Amino acid sequence: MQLNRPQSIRAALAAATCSVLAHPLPLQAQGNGEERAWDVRGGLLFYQETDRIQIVEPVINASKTLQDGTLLTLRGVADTITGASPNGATPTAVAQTFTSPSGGSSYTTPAGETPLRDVKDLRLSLSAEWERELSRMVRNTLGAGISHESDFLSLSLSDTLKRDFNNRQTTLAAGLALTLDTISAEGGTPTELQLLSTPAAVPPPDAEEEDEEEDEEEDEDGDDDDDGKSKNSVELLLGVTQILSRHTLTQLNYTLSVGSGYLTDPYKILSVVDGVTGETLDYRYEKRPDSRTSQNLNWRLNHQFNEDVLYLGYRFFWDDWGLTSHTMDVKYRSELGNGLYLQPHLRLYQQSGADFFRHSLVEGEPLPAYASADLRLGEMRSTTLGIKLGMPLGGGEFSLRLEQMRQEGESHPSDAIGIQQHYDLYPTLNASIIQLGYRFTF
Amino acid sequence: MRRLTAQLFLLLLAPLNVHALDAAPDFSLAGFDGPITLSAHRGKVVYLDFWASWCAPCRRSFPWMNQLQERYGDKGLAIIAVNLDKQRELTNDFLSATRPTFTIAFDPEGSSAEAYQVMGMPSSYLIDRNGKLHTRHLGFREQDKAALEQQIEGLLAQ
Amino acid sequence: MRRELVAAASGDYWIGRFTAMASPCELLLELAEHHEAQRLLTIAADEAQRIEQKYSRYRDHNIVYHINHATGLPVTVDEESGRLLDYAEQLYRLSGGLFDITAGVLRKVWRFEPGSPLPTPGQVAQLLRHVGWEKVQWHSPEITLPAGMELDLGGIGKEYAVDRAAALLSAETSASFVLNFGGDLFINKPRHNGKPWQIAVDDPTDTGKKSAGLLAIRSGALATSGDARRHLLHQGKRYGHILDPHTGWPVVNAPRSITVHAPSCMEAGMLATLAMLQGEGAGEFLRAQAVPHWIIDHAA
Amino acid sequence: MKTRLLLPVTLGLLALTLTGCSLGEVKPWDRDLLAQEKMQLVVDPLESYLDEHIYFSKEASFGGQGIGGGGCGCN
Repeated sequence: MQLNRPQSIRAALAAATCSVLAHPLPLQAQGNGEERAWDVRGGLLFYQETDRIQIVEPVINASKTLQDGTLLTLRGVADTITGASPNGATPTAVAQTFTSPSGGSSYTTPAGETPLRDVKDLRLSLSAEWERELSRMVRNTLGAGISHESDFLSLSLSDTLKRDFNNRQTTLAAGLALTLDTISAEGGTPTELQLLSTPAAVPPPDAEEEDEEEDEEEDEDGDDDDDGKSKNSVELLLGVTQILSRHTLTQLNYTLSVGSGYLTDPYKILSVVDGVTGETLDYRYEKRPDSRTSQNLNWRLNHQFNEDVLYLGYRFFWDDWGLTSHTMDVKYRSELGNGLYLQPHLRLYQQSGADFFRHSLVEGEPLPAYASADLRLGEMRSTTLGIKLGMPLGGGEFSLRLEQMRQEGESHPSDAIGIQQHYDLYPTLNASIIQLGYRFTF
Repeated sequence: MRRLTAQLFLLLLAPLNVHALDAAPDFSLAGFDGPITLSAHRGKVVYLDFWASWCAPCRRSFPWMNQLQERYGDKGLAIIAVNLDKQRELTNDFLSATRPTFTIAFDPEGSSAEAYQVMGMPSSYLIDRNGKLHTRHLGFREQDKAALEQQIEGLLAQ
Repeated sequence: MRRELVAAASGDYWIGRFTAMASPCELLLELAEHHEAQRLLTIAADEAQRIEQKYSRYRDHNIVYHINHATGLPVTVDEESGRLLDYAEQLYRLSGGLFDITAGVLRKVWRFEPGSPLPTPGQVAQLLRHVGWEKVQWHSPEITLPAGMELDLGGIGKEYAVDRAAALLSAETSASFVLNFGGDLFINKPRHNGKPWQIAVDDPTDTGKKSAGLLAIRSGALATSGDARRHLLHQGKRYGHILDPHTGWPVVNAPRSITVHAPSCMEAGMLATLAMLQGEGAGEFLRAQAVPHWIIDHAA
Repeated sequence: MKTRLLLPVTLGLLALTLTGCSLGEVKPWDRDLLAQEKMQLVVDPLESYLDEHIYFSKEASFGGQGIGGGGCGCN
């Protein structure tokens, strides 16, 4: 049997072969060791206080090294807060009713109970960071963020410079950050130290001139249509990170924060009580100084023993409101093999109260310059005990963190007046923290 | 005219290059197929790289060194990448991901890094055909590639 | 799959060995380090294994199995398989129907093992009804095989695997290599000293032991078609394993073995097979194609 | 208070840097453990962020580790 046109076969075969082999090569051979582009961490936090606040907070953090070596990090947060928070008033033998400054809403607390105000808000926050090398030893990190709540808007900018010394065994850091916040309290911003019993009306602008409130008023162009108050803060950071050995790293940071503007919590009040019986006669809105200078000394140490890592941290905080605090933080990451680890955590915190913290005001006594019954400004201590589990899962890393926090103050302080002595003025707060996390790269 | 400018350019550069050329310290390190020594590469231009699996810029430098090997491998360039990991497991993962086509040597003790006074990771050294240390380079950044290639070409042309 | 890598006696290249497509396979690699050789060996062996798994007639649930068991229903194939079917179709036309991937069913009656009986003409005629690419409906990406027909890509699979694996290796290394899948091989470039690789050609009269000669190949592919390993002796007559799909019988008076040198292994393999199908006209055919070739005749 | 404490702080930082210098050198190629993610000062930025957020809203102290990042209306 003869072939058709035998001479042309070779050329036709070559063409056919070329076309069958032109099929793209399978991907398996294309690996060239390139790093994956995005490093993504997703997290979900459940924070639950017994009978108080509950927070559900999803967070996503994604970072990518760009072509020029810049590390870009983006973060998005949405947190939903619901529940109730102490409003500052002390418990009394009768039910108490509270009304917002504009009279728009009111709520009642039964006798003998710590008055709580309902809280419900959704916070959305976005931030971005660019970290780049200015030279081999110098890195710069620029950050910007925006955070929004129904009654709050925060804008921030930061810049940190880090320089390596001693063959990169030492790193010095210096940074500056600026934050601008606007508070538009629900129901209008109350006049500080104003009595709640004052007829519910927005005070005329000239009435405020009499009070010593000059600075923050400048921020309001027309305070009739927008009752926003503002505060801003400047932060400074100086830090040193030092490699101590192949296993040990330490860091000492000093931060200074100068805040000014409306630092008062518009939702917090104080009970005005009878100086002898302690019975509540009225309430006043709180007032905090319009500036606050605070400082931190923060020390950290990471030490690795045979795969396991010990993390130690200590912070000393002090400010010109008379507050000082100590925070101790210990974590121990125990490697169980195959990428599995267990990490117990202990945090101990103790703070002294602010100079102007008091449980109540006394009827008839001259008004203090500043006063707040916000328990968070009072003397207290807090203990957090937790455990975290991390494990590889589906090409990424999954983590679960469970913590229990307990915050306690002086329930029966020596300055409790009359019937106040019968009530718990600093109810212990218990909170559970559950955090789920997943991290992957693609 | 072009030649003249080229010569002038070389003359201008000459003072920087001519003196202070130390002999590159020799070493004998374990390789995949027996010991790797610098002296065995005499007559070639050697690009000596110090790296470790945990160093991110090192990882970025490997595809580039593969390109160098392809481009200059048959023109007299030898690439020796000295691994300074203490343990081999991570190194193997790194190698199977980056697939180097050049020579890998292992120095878990770091004695060669000590001899070359390595200041950071990665560090690379260009050694001319006579075994003289020519340039040292610290780190690896995309923008360094062109200059390094130019130096390699210059040494290959000598 | 066992894969071993050893240094050549001369020490200047690596030899990697593995088995795929029922053939001993080897990769000779020059001027690469051990781990690099290991990596390249893995690439070649993985590709051989991939193609074997995808196209072997002897494995279940691959694309060939699905096509052969579709009982007359259309089967949609992937792009790679589509190209191979296009290729088979072109070869069918070019060869005037001599190269036919549907001829595999004839193997049901032709057993090329020592002592096997010859089929009866009736048996062959029965099976021939299920042979003929023209009965297949191929409209890429859909193929419909009449029930009872079967596809067998064995005739191009091994050569295709060599070319594919060689392409993968070429993309990964600049070193000179020889990739040999059971006698079908590819050489990417001369050795580093500029010399060709020496390839020994099997002598079919004493297969595996005696070499019919050394071929010096600088680059390109070699493929061999022959009955060295598969033939049938019946009443003193030697039946080669190449079947003529038109008659259903082995090609008469074909050479014992034909080796062709071509740019790719698929071309070399097809030219060798087509030459074999010419029977006595094999030499003439190859001379007309003007390709380097080596024929070992049946006059042994 | 500010100025009174700034001086010891600065001196402390300086002292730490200096002691760092006098400690045995950790060679660049000996930083394998320190390069591990679990040895970073912020191992999990998400966890740090959430913790800072929680404690900022529950305590009078804030900051210390870093700066910037924006606040919330919770305190």
